[in-house]
Amino acid sequence: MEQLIYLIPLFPLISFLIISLSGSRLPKSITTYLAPGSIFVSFVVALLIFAAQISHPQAVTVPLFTWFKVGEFHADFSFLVDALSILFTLVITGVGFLIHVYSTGYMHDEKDYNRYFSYLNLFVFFMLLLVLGDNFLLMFIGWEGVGLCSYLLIGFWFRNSNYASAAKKAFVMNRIGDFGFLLGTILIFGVFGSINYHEVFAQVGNVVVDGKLITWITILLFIGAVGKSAQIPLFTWLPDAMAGPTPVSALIHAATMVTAGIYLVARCSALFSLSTYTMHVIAIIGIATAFLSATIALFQNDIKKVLAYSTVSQLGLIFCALGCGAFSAGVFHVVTHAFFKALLFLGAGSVIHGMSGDQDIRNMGGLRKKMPITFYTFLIATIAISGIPPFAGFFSKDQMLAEIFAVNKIMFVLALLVSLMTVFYMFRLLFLTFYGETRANDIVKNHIHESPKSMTIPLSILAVLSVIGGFIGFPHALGHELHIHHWLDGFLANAVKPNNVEMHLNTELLLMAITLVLIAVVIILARNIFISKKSIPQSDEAAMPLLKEVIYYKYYIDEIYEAIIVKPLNKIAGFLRDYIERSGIDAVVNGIGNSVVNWSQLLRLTQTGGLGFYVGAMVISMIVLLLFLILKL
Amino acid sequence: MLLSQYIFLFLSFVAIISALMLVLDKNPVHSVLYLIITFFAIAGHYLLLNAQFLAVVHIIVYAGAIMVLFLYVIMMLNLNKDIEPHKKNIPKVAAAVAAGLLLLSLTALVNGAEVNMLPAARNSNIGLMDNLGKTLFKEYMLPFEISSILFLSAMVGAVFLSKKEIH
Amino acid sequence: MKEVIIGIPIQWYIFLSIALFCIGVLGVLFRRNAIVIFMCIELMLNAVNLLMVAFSRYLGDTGGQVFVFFVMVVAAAEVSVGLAILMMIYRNTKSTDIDTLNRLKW
Amino acid sequence: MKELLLLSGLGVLALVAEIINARKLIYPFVIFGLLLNIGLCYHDLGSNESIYGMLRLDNAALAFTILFSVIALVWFIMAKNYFSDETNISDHFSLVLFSLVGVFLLSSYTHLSMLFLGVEILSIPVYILAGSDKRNVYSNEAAFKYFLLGAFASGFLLLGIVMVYGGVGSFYITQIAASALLPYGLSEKLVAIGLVLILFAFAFKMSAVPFHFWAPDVYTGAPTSITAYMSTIVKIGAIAGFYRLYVGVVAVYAQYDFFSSYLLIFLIIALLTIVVGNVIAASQSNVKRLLAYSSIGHAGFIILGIAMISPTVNFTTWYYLLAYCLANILTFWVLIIVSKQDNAEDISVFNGLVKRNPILAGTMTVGLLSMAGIPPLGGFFAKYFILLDVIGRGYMMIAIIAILASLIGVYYYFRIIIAMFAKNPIQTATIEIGSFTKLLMILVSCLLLAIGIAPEYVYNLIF
Repeated sequence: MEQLIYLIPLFPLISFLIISLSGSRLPKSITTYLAPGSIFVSFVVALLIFAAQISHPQAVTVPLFTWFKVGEFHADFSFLVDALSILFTLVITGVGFLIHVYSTGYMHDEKDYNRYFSYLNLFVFFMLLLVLGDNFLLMFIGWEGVGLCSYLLIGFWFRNSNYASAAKKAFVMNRIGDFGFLLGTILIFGVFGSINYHEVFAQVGNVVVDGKLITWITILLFIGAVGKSAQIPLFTWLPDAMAGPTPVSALIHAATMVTAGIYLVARCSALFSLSTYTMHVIAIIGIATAFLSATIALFQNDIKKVLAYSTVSQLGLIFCALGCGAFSAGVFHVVTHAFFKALLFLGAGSVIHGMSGDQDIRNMGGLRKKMPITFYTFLIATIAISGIPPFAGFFSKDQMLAEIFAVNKIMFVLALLVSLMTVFYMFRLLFLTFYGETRANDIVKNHIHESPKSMTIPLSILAVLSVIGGFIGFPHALGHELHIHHWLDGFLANAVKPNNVEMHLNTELLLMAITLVLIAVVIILARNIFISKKSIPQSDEAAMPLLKEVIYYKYYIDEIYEAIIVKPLNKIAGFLRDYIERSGIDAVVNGIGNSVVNWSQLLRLTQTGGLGFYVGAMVISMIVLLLFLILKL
Repeated sequence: MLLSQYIFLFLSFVAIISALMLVLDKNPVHSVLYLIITFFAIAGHYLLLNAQFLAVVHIIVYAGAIMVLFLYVIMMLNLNKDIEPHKKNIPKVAAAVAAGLLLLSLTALVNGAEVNMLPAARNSNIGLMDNLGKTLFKEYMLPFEISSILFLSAMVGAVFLSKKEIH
Repeated sequence: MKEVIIGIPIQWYIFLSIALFCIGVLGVLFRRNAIVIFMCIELMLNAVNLLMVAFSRYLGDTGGQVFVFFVMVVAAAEVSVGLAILMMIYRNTKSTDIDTLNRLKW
Repeated sequence: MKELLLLSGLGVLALVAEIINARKLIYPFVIFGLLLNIGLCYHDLGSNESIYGMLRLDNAALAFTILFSVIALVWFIMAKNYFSDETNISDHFSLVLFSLVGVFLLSSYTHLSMLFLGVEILSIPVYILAGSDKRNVYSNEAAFKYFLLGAFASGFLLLGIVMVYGGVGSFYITQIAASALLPYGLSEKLVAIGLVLILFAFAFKMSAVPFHFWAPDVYTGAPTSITAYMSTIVKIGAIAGFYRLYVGVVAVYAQYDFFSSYLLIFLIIALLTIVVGNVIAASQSNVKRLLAYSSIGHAGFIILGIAMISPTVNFTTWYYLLAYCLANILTFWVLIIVSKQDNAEDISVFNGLVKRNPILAGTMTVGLLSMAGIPPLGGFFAKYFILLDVIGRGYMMIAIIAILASLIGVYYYFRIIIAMFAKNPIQTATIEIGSFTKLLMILVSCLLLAIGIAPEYVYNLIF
């Protein structure tokens, strides 16, 4: 069964070729079936292979052809089927299929319909190459390919120059990460003499390799992961990337591409777990990113920006878990996160569709009645991401939190805070969007309608997945009771390094209980503010509420909360956004760019155009270079 | 000192002085004449080195053909006055310093270099037409033929560049 | 004349050639008239020729002297092309001053 | 021998055609001749033929010959309009073909006289071609600068050759190499200074920093087709010539004292070339000039690869040149068409090209992405192989600098791509191109992709 693996990337590729080569001549109706259909076929094949893997979990290498062999260096074009890669493949093809279907509705009036789907198919192809390849080079090609497609899709609506600059930012930041990845790969070849996963990891166990080199390699690879998965300091491209069409944000910037960094770390878990230094770095960067972006998300008013910062935050949480050695828990969260975050984005897309393109939540509200399917699916996703049982997010998040707790208590507290903030801003989003009165102007208001079937059906399917998705990896605590041994751990055991942390059953249950209570408190708090009090985030120009108003409303608890928590947090979030992100990180990135251009302006002055100067410069540099020889002879 | 050494020093003196004058004199026609003197001095060196045939060819090709071409162009473009605008002083000094430094570093590099004289060097006839011809048409057959391509392309190019466009 | 190579050390020829070569370089740097610059390049080539003949004599190898022929060939070809280019420029700009040729820069 | 006769015969044929008034025949004959040349070389692989002891058609030489024939073929197809616009068509053809003979000599010489003649036969026609737009003062200036600096560099090349001759007593590169092992009658000093001077002269021809000054000006001033020729074929010639010398002679002297400083000088030149070329390109707004600087950067990468003398240096150099030249020709092809339409060479002429002609935009993107080193195009592996060698030799810092510099490359190549895809066109008129041109453009783009997807196949084909 595993031998059929090559079919999975083949179908999207064929579809891409057909659509792109025929250009705009291909009728829309054919594209509508061809593009999602190809992904669906791949999904079916992936399901079959997955079934085979469940009955006989094993790592199978499927060689297609020897790619090239130059000197000692050789690379095969072959695929690796194991639990990790097939799990990712399932998510990519499954969620990818749903998003393709959704796109047929969402992009229906788009002029460049075919171009959009050709990019989307190409993206799926490269993403599959990334997770299925059995060596670092193949992964790198997929890695670059998805970056390119992401760039093309972010800039898809290039009429707006902001979109184009967002696309450029995404590409440049990704390239910085790629530079690390490439160096890491080359160093791996230098150290192990191979770039094949099996050959490299086999040597990790047997041969004693210099620990420093391992640290170097893993740090370099992690730089790649930081770029792709939008972690500090390379995370600012992801919120900007929301300029692209919403289904693209769902597929690339929530469910698949941004998880490539996690795939990389999980795939090389054998390597990473050898370097405690790197593991610390990963955990710290992960939790810092999670915390920073969660605070920023608290006060964003653009529906997609909230989700974008939320994605960054969740990815940070996963990295923190990976850094604590919880590889399979991280992978688990990637899967569940793909379901509910894709659902959230698609729901947001549906809302934006209904709101005639407006993305500001201050203008929304009351959409519950007018868009019931969107509302219920969005609600499910919000519950799932908040970690309320028995929805998907609960299991994965709980497992991560538990394993972080076992390693480092401070990180656990921070992670808990992050997930509480997640609950808050998600419910804020939900309440502001769907409850209360509609705040939009009349033209928009009259136009609000439920989205077409092609959009609501994928939403419903994803909602179902968000509900039941968690059961594939039952948590330790409940698992013991129900005699379902942490199945995912076992399933992934031959692909990623299992975590050896054993935790007392009671501790885990206690943690779970505390978390749940806190979540409940936060939800009630959010409800208080946004439904009972009907407070709407101020428009950007409005002044701060006066003390008088505070007394008038008499919500003392709320106001204390506002004074003690909201305002400082608001300030901090504003500070973080304005100074750390815009002035700090962006400034550094832009500064490097500017300094290159400045140097360039300076150096080009050497090209004076005068022949005398050229000859003189040549002679002088000859003399300088000859000095090296004179000193030696 | 041997006679040959005197001759060497005399010829070298003439060559270097006239080469310097070539560089320093402002009138291009004078420069041509100084260059011709340098060529004659070099031809003298060739004779000293027993390369009689080459000495003759050198005079014919350089003094006879190439320098005539130079003179022809100078006359045609009417450049025979010292119309050359003065370079500023700083570039001049820089030029002199750069060339001087190059001279210094090259001499420093070759200083003390040995050239092993082979026994065959006793044969003073290598510069005769007979030997040269044999080498040229046996060993160096291919470059000899290939240089025709060089000439052909230079000829085509020179004609192409100089002829007037016909419209 | 037969024993010239005993009388004159090869070093002398090397130094002489390098001196002539550097005077050529000086001329290229020093002058602004393109024709004179061409002449200085000819001087550089001749310095090399001289050294080639000297080496050839001291090594007892005819190859060096034959090589000089090819240098002459190339020099002749280069000069004809160079002067043709110069004429072309003169037709357009009425000048042979290299310092005026700096339209292309940066 | 056949290849030499064929190439020079084609050049003469082009001249004869002018006399017998058969100008129309030249183009098909040239295309056919180049195809035949590729076939002949492919057939001769492994024959190791020696021509009068002056040339040796070993596999490296034949590989380079195949390379430049392929690129010349693509170039002739690309430059069809350049020729059809000219009144002196046969002059141009013969000059280009003669300079190809020079490249052939440079890729197969075993005697320094052939090296020297090869450099000159390659250069002299190109001096003229650079000035072939006779009325244009920029073209004039380009020709003059190239000629003057080229002749100046020839002087140093000759001085280097004569020093090596004085040090070893022979012009044959096999004997020069043998003297390193049997140092009887060897003057190490003269050989050292000679080899370094030859390095300088080649650095000039390869447009390596700090001998690159001519390149941006000449590339900008020359007619665009000729710029494409100079930045591909002429570069192949210079690099092939230097490759033969470095691998055949200089590397043999590795145990001598001077070699370490030679290598140091060489690496300085290579690194400077990569950095300066890419950095200056970042602030260029004229696309032709931008490509000129980027070609300087690429030359740096290639010579960095040569400096490593890994066992596969032959392939890595060859492959880089192939990927670079194909991509370069593609970009110049598009540039010629676009700049002719709009009569400008600024980056803004590419604004919104995808709307004016998607094929042109796509082709340009493929070319630029390959030059930027984005997989799976050929340009990526070209860089990758060289970086593998560099890191394999333990030069970690050099590799990092090289990669950082090529990141700058990504920046300026993407300026053009963004202009094409993300900006609104200044001129809205669509650009029409013939269907044959379209087909060929797609074909070359696919070739660029194919060599990236299957470098193994290319390797087995030639090496």
